[in-house]
Amino acid sequence: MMGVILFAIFATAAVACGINLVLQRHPVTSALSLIGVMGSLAVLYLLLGAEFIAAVQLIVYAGAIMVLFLFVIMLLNAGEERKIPGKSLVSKLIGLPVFVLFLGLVAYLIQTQYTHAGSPVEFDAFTGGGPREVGKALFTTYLLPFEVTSVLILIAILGAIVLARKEID
Amino acid sequence: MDFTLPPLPIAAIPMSAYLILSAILFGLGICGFLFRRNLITVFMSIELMLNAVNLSFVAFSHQMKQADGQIYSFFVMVVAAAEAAVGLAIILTVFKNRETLEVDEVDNLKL
Amino acid sequence: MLDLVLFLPLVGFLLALLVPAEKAKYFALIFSLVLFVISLGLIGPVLANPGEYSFVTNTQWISTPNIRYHIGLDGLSLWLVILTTFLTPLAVLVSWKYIGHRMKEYYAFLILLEFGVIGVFVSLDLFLYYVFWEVGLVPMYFLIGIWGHDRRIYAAVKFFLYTMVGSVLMLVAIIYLYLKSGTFDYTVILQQMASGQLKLTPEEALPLFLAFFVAFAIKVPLFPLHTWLPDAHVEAPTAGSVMLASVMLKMGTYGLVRYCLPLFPNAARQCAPWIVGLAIIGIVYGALVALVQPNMKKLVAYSSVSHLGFVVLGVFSFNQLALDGAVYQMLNHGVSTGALFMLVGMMYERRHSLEISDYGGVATQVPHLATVFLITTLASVGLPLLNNFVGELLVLQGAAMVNISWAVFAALGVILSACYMLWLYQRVFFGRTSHETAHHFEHADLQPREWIAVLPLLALMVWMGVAPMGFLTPISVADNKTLQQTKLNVEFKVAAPTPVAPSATAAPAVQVAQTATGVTNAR
Amino acid sequence: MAESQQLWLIPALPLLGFLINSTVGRKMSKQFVSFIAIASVVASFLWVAKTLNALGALEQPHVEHYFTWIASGTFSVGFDFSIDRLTSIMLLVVTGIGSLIHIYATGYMAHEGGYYRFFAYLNLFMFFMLILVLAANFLLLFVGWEGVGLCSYLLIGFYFLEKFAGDAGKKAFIVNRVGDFGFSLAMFLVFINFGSLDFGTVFGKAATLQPEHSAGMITAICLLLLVGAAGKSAQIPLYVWLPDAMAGPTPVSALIHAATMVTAGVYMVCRSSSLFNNAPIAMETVAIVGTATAFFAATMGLAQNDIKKVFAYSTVSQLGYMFLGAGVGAYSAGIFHVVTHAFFKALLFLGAGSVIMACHHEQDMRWYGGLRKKIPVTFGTLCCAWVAIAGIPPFSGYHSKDAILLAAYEHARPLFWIGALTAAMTAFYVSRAMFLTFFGEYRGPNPHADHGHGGHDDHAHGDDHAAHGHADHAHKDHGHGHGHQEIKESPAVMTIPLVILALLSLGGGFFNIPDWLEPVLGSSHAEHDPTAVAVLYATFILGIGLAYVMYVLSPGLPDKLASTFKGLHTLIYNKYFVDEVYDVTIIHPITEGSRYFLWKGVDAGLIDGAVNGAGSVSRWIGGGLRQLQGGNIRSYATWVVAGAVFVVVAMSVWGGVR
Repeated sequence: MMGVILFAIFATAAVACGINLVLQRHPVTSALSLIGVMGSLAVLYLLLGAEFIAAVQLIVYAGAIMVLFLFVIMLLNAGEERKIPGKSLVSKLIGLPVFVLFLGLVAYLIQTQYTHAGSPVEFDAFTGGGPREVGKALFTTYLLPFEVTSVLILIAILGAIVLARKEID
Repeated sequence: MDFTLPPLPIAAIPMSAYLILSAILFGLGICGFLFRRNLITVFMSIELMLNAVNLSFVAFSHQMKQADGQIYSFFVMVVAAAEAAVGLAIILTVFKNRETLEVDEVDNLKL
Repeated sequence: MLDLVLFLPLVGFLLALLVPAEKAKYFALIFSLVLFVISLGLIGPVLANPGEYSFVTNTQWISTPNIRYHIGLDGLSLWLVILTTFLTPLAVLVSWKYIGHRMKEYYAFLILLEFGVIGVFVSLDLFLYYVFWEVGLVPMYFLIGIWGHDRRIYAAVKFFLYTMVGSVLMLVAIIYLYLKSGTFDYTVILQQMASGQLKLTPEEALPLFLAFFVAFAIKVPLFPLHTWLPDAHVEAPTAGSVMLASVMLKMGTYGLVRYCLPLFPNAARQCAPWIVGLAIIGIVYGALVALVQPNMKKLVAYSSVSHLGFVVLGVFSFNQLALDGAVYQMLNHGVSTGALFMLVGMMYERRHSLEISDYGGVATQVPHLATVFLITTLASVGLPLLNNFVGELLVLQGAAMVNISWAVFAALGVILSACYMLWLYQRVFFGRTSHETAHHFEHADLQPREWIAVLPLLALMVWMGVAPMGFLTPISVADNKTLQQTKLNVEFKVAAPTPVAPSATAAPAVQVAQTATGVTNAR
Repeated sequence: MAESQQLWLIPALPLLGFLINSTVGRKMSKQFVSFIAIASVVASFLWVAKTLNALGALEQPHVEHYFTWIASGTFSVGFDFSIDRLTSIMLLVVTGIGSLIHIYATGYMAHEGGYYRFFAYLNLFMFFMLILVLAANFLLLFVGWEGVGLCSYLLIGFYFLEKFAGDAGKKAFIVNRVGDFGFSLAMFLVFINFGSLDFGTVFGKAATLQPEHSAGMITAICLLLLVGAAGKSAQIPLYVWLPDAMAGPTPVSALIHAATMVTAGVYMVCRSSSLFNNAPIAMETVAIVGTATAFFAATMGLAQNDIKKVFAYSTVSQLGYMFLGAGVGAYSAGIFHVVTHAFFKALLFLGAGSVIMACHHEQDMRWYGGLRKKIPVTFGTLCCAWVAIAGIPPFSGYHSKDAILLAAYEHARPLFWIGALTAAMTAFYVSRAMFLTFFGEYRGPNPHADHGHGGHDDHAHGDDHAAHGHADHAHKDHGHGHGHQEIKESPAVMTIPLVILALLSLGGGFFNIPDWLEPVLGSSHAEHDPTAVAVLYATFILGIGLAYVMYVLSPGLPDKLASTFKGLHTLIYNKYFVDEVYDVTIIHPITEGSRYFLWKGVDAGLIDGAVNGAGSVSRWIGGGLRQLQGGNIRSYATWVVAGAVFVVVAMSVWGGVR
């Protein structure tokens, strides 16, 4: 009962924020909308029993990464997109209906595919998503990929430094 | 807190609702990627798509009653973090070299 | 031993890259001479048993897929290998002054070419063969593309693409054979075929045959796939032309004899009339087009088309004579056309033009060059006692046994060859010299280096023409084996009322033919 | 039976001479070169004499096998030489006359450039000619056959600075190649049918053939052999090269284009007589071709002004006689005529050479005249040739020509009459040449006039070929230095061979060659029909008489006749325009067709067009596809999305989603 209401609220919020992300011309507004999507998704993760992921979503994603985005926006002093007249009209007139139609098709497919398979989502039906369980899985079954991600992040840091540093002539 | 809510048309949220939500968010990400010309917004659209995928992972994890899907979404987040770091660095470099964030003006990737 | 001859050029190629540029030609000359001397050691053992493979090395090269390093030498490939090692030092000699830039790379490529070509002639594993086939392609591409004349890039690309189209088809066929038989080893495939273990239906054999055939026909080149040849020759440096005409074209004809016939005898028989038709068209067509060429190298290139038509005609006549003649003609063409290209190159070095109209009357200034050119011309037109005659005679005689009209049309090519070669000779050497031409040829007769380059070829022309049996016997034995393997040998009947008596020539000397010529007539 | 006679020495000696002269002759003195050349040929002649002496009557052919030349499968040809009676005669003629001409040439060529080259070629020619004659199989015969063609090419083109010489040499070689084409095809057929190329084997089988058995094949072989013979022996339609071949030095004309090489065709036909005997149709063709050639060549000879051209057409005509003889089965008469013709025609050419030299390389008879007193030895010897060729009994020409025509009288009456008419013409044109050259007044440039030798060029000859004399002249340097000297007799080294040949021309008819050849070639003895004999007597009287009337008694008459029968004269004078017809019908279509249709059209247009077309089509397609890759990230993304959409739609439409 509770789950249904929460899903309805946050799903609507996520979609609304997503639409806002796409429609806004200013990157800062888009970034804030994205944070909104992420926050909504974090609640949905909780509903799905993924506590750890919900936390990480808020802390790392909405917190750290999006702050990085905002920094960059600020750093570059990015303004609004310029409007290019004419061209966008065609894509809106044809592209949007097609896009909506396509989404409808996908939704229909999913609906027909998943009516029979699987039970409906119940809050507390699955409790294997706490930090303990996830941590155990990460350090046993997924140990190697987990360690590799650390290397990946190291490389990413190095790459970012190399790319972003000032040219030394 | 003794009040009763009117009965909802459905008792529980079906799996498909999560998946459709994921699809919609993914589609919005695509739209953003295609329609926005600001490099940073484009990049954020990619993040949106990643999030949409993560939602599917977690939903399936719930359905399978296994944490593995969550682990995947965890890795996706890690990769997204790394990607964001490098990607934003690239955007910085591009801006430094070209003084623009317009996607359409960065079209040197051709013969 | 054979491994040594095969891989020394590869070593030489690497070494040549290490030598200083100005020393490269000395290195290349000495190296190729040494290799030639070593390769002479191959002759004896092969002659002892020309029907079987000598110097066989057969080891695993790659385990999956099953590719073997399997090489060997028999009577068919022996002379082609020797021809290659023999011509390489001469090619180095004619490049001596001709090549002025990037000498190190040039000589390195020349030696790498030798590696590829020898590999093609000795490998007995289809995949290995394919690898060498492509290895030979690359240095020639660069020889034309870097050291060629004005339109070198066009010619090089054309040469490369033409050959690639064919070789890719061949690769497909090779892989198909591998999938059917589980091996790339040529001898094993033949055994499987002989034992019935590997059976190809006609529907399979025909496309496979055509895939191989097209690859070889392009290389030969057979009409109408020949148009890369004139361009490549005109643009190539002298040594490139020599190696291209003398040995690389033989990769095609050698492939026809070595692979096309034994692997797909029935398909070969099925296609033979068409192929012979193309060969004959090529003979006449090449000769006619050569007749009207204003450019010396183009003329010689088209004459190659004509001459190699004889080879294809011989191969697809399916009898001992024609096949022997065809294989012998490969060598002859290598010697005489190689010499022609050398001489044309020497003319070019003096006059810096390939247009025939820029010459005329130079025989007075350069009598030795004129004489050597004349002898080569005569060899090329098939004068008896010079090499080409023997090959052409055998091919024509063999073809005539199958179908006399083949010989009639092919023999037209012999007439026409006299026309275009003598006309060329006349326009270049006879008549009166213009002042400009005379200026270029003053005191410009053959130098010792050039003598050394052409004399061995002249000697070979006479030797192969007067005493061909030394060369022909191993070829004959190998051909006989090929024909028996393929059961292709066309039996022909002698129409005379009495059975054929052993030829009187085989009898000991000073024998009087009992059936004397002095038969009185009835009139 | 007989021990080896080392026959190989016969051709090897001239070959040795060739090798020595061609390698070191350039640096040696003329004496050395001529010594080597003459010695090698004379030694060869002596060896022939010794061999023949040792072999005696030659009842059976004497065969020597040296080594197997080419062998493959059932095909096996040896380097074999054989001597029979036919060969013996040819050997003597070739080496004997060859020696004389070599000696003569040392005088004639004394002041020429390329002296060593000339003698080297001449020796090489002797080598190949002797191989041709000695060959014991078709292939070896073919070797000699091609070889003499080569030497003919080289010697005709001896003055290679001149375009006409090169052209003439090339023409000779190529026309001969056409003949060789026939010969080689005949050879293939012979091998297919007889399984061998050895004369012994082939002719042995041919003799036992039933006439109805494979007659068509034998006829084909013989006709192809005839093509070969027609090429070498300048018969219709392949005679065109021989008149042009006079561009070579005169001794070459004498040796190769009169006495020896051109008779190779006759020799080959006679050699293959056992084949021809089985092919009556081929025999008739030989006879008809021979007669036609004899007749037409003689008519062409009537109007030529160049003295060598007259003799060249005469040679063609006489060769026609020999073919007529062979064609009617009188092979030995044909060979007999080969021999006598070798004597008197060699003499005519050498004498002409002597005249030409005396007149400083003027070859046009209209500038001769009255030379009999100035060069008496030449005149005397030429007279001997004259009476021989005109067929005056009892000189050599009469005997051989008589034998042929009488045989023709027996076998083919119409051919006899044409032959007789030709004989009259022969007598006429030779007499004309003699009268124009030696009688009347000297018509050449005045030796004392002060206009230099360039005056030749002022003559309006009207005959382009007559210009050869001048061109010939131009590079003979001695002519430049000396200007016009007195006309004087040639040196002894030239006149002595003339005298020997004169004696042979006079008495050659008394060698009884037909009898000697009877075991080999069969009898050609014909009845001396009185009518025929009378006709033959009438011919030479008529011919000589007419010439006497026209060129001595009333010298204006020829011009008057020429203008009366203008068309006919033009036709004959221009040799029936055969060269021009060949040019328009064969050579031109081949070269132009090759150039514009085959090369520019098929090769460059069609094939290369297709190849380059394939290239440009792929470039074009690539250029189109390239537009898709604009470098715009969003367009790439659009394609990715479109692909994904397509996959989803496809899955939903065609299934795949269960």
